[in-house]
Amino acid sequence: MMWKWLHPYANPEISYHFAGKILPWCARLAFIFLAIGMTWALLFAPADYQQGDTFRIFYLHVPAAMLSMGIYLGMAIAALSSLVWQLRLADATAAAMAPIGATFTFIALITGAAWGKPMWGTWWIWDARLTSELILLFLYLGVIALHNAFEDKNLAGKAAGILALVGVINLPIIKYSVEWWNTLHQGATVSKLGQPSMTADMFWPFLVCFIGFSFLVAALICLRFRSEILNRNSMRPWVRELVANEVKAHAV
Amino acid sequence: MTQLSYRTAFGLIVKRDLMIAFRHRDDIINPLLFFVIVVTLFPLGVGPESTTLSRIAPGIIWVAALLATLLSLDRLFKSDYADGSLEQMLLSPQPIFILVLAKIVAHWLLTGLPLILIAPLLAVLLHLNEHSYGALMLTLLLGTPVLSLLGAIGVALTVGIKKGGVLLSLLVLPLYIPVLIFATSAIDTAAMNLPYNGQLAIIAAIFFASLTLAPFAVSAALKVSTN
Amino acid sequence: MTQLSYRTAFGLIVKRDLMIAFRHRDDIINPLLFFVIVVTLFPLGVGPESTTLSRIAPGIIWVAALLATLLSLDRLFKSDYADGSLEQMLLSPQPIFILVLAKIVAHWLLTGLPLILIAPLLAVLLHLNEHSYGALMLTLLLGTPVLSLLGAIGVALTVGIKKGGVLLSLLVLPLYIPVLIFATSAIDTAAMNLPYNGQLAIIAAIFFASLTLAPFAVSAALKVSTN
Amino acid sequence: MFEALDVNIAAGDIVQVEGPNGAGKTSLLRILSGLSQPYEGTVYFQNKSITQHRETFHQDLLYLGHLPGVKDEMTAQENLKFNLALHGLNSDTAETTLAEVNLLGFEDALAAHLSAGQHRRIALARLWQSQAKIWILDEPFTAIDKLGVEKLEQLFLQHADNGGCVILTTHQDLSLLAERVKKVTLAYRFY
Amino acid sequence: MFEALDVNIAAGDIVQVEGPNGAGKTSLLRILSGLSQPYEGTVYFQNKSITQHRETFHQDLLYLGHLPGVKDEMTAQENLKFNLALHGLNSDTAETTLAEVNLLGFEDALAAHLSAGQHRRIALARLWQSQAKIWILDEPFTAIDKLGVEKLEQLFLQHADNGGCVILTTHQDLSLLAERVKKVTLAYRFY
Ligand code: HEM
Ligand SMILES: Nc1ncnc2c1ncn2[C@@H]1O[C@H](COP(=O)(O)OP(=O)(O)OP(=O)(O)O)[C@@H](O)[C@H]1O
Ligand SMILES: Nc1ncnc2c1ncn2[C@@H]1O[C@H](COP(=O)(O)OP(=O)(O)OP(=O)(O)O)[C@@H](O)[C@H]1O
Ligand SMILES: [Mg+2]
Ligand SMILES: [Mg+2]
Repeated sequence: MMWKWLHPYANPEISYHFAGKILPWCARLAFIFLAIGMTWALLFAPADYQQGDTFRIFYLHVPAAMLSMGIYLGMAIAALSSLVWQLRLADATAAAMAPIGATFTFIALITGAAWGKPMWGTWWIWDARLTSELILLFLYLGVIALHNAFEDKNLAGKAAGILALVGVINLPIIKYSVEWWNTLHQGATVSKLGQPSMTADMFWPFLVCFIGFSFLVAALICLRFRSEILNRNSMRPWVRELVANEVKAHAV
Repeated sequence: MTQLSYRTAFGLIVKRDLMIAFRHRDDIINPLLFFVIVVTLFPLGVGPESTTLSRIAPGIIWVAALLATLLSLDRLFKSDYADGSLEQMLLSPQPIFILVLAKIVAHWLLTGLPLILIAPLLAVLLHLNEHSYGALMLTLLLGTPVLSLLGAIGVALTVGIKKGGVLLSLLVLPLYIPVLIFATSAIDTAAMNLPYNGQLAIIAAIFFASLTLAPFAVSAALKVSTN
Repeated sequence: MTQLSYRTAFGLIVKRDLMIAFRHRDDIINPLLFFVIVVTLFPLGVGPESTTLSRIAPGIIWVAALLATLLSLDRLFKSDYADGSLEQMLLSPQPIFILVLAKIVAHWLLTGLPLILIAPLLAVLLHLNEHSYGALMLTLLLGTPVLSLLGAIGVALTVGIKKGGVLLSLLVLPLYIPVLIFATSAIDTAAMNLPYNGQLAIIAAIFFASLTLAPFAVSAALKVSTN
Repeated sequence: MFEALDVNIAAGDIVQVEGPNGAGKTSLLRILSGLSQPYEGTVYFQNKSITQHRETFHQDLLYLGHLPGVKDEMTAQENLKFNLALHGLNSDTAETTLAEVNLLGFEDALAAHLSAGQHRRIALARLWQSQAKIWILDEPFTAIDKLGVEKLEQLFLQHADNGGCVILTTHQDLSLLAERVKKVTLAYRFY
Repeated sequence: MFEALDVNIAAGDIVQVEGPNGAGKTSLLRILSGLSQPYEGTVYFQNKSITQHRETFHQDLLYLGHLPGVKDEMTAQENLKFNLALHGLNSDTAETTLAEVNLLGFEDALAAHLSAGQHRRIALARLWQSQAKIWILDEPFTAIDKLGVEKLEQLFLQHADNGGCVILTTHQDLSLLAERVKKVTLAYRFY
């Protein structure tokens, strides 16, 4: 059963150390992939025949946009499993993911806007995709604000989890409604985001970048997950021991 | 000690909440006045041309309705939390979702319904297209309960937090967006004398979905907040 | 025991309020987010055409600023009242209007100023006419302090009342109307590339009038509220 | 907060939870009543976990916390009637019950016009009607005068004799109950 | 509420205002401090009406009410420093003053993490620095333990000996001050 399998990791101490072990690996892989991907994308990949070098924003924009949604999904799954199986650590995971997701949403918005100026002649239009990305940012910020509002981080995690779940139900509705609303009023701008047919020498650097960003996200989640665990268990003996050792190490 | 029938428990709470509101009438009148004032701010801010106004009237009325509901949400659980009656309700042998649903229904009767009744008047002020009145009323009728239902989740999550006011709006407004979009789109469609059943059906679907799911989310949130 | 110089007393309070806000950062961020969210509700309600939007942009930004200020007003005296520090301030040997003015200035620094800083961004979202940016910033710069000053009167009057939320908005919003009218008219005029000094001068006059009078009104109101 | 607390409470017990301010008495009672979830451990009632059998447990529970749960906008009698009805009790006898707690003459006064002690009496009135086995009472004597305290102690004894149990906190000493009472003492500890 | 109350309080007096809950003690102290306006009558300080000479009166007044006036978001020391500075006192000695009220070690703890008693101690710390002649204290011993109460009583004596005066309410009996204290008793009456 799921529960049995997860059980060892349901112990905060074990999962703290486990996250500590995979963190450096994720960080290294992220660095390698990003270094390769970014050099490739920025220096060697061909410029778009229409857009010229502005097209290179693509390699940042699309991974960020995709990950912003992926992280929300992950956060919601974590929240759900915490509610269904009473996994405290799932709360911590969800809480760890929210600010990272918000950051990536923000990056997607900024890069999109920066791209929009040369492409559409305006920073912003109320296009379906853009609008729903903006609302996604609000949902993230709501989760973060709620989390911050509770002193007791265990309660904070539960509350934020409920909100994240409600938000995830809302997300497809928003996406759908915004699309619908948009086509109703005007049709002209809709196809502007139509997928540029991508050639292989653009696709491969993109893939490398995307994998790099994914590892970066994994590393960040591990990092924040660890601090969440410490925050929630600050009264526990093992954490105090850890802190004591840390202090000793610094004293020497 | 018998377990009450669900209907009795439901009626008990609704009756109580209505009684309290009628004893303290400002609770009903103030959100309504807020609604009216916010709507009248727009002709002042946007200018008096009737074409612009009637073009943006559905959006303004609906946004004002969202904000008025938002400000009235405090009433839903805050005072019960502060004086300990919420605790007692959670400890009663009744299923919590019944109590929660009853409180939400009472809230809607006290804010949503008055908004609906006064909306046509504001529509006149904003020169709403005459074909749109029916759509305005229908969307409000289906949409305002959704506002109460989703709002309840937000209040339940923030009821234990001291400075919950602005936080609440941050949590709740994004959840209100789909209703806003479909409702205004229905009214706009009606203005063009086209059928707006599609939008209405979607709002109805949202209504039923939140009617069945929100009480459970609220119950869970209340348990967290009173912990 | 010396009477502090006015400047010291003023600085003391401003510093304290800023410190408290920075310890509890959400107090600064949340009204800002509310502002942003309310502004984005309008395109969703009204539709995405950029001509309509840019036509109504000044009104929307200003109404949203009014509402965001309104919701942030609670911070001005409520928590000080609740924990007894307001009482202590009123009993200090400093002139009350200095303390009041300091609290209002701190409030403006924490809400008005951030609103001004983020306003151009929202103006971009709403496709504000490019000639209007200067007018938008100038009216906000002169107008938001007025919002804090007049709002303070409302909070001071309602600080002792339990369910003051909606009541506060009823008191304060009508006071905000002149600023709203002249500010949006200035921005509209600027969009037509005409001079808007006239409107600006009136807002400046309102600003100076409320700067000199509001602190006394607030002091009087606080004495009544803490009675 | 508590370490290794393992208590069995049987029918007929009156348990007084003791300890200085901030020792965790309220927290313990809230966990026992199911309002708070313990960080670790489980509360059992009739060998069933209370979180899994909420409704049956709450049928047998009467909890009164620090807050009386009385609405200012309703009269004393309306408050009591609502409380009784919500817990599935007959609300017709509200008037005689109010007499038990010395509120005769105040039935139709809005609670807003009553004092703190009278608020508490409205909340306590439920005890006279309750058929719940377990009473969990957090400082029930707050703001209650000496005669009232005596009457309550008698009621507790009677309840325990009828096979119920009472768990309460108070900073006062219980006079009548001295022999019957079991004490659980919580110590305050710095982390 | 009060009828025909005519009291003169001189330097060196310690006055205890007595009466049951709801008798009007708090209301009286708030009128004396100028926070509330009396329905009829006037409060004089050095033969001047306090409403007309607010600022000079407040220079000589220290009032502590039911609420401690401590901000949760600031540390103990920041709270005290602000309080001292606001009343025109030297705030550099805040740390030693905190030691007087047994808060050594808590200087940098946010008040939100301190208990009710510790909040009250932060508020009371001002007494050790105060140069005001008149101290008006509403239940200063609330949430303060026995040792703390003793220390405060000593401080009051010393203040009175130095020509100040203390007006306070408390439900406890004052042990140290027994002979020095003047009592004003308010009776509760139904209207
Ligand atoms: C603020 C403005 C923008 C925002 C918020 C935004 C947001 C998004 C989002 C949410 C995605 C979806 C990723 C996915 O489906 O997994 C996306 C993909 C994409 N965006 Fe943007 N975008 C913006 C502006 C632009 C601009 C100006 C362009 C270029 C003309 C652009 C080109 C693309 C492309 C090519 C994709 C990949 C499409 C695909 O593979 O499905 N975006 N963007
Ligand atoms: N909401 C809270 N957040 C953080 N700590 C809390 C909270 N409520 C209580 N505590 C802490 O938990 C401890 C136990 O509190 P509890 O209310 O159970 O004490 P108590 O024994 O009931 O005290 P009293 O005699 O004053 O009623 C206290 O040290 C308190 O500081
Ligand atoms: N805000 C108020 N509105 C109406 N009546 C009030 C208010 N505050 C106090 N009272 C009434 O005035 C009377 C005196 O109250 P006061 O607070 O002065 O009593 P007290 O002697 O200080 O009591 P305690 O010992 O509980 O502190 C009480 O009967 C109370 O009911
Ligand atoms: Mg307690
Ligand atoms: Mg008193």
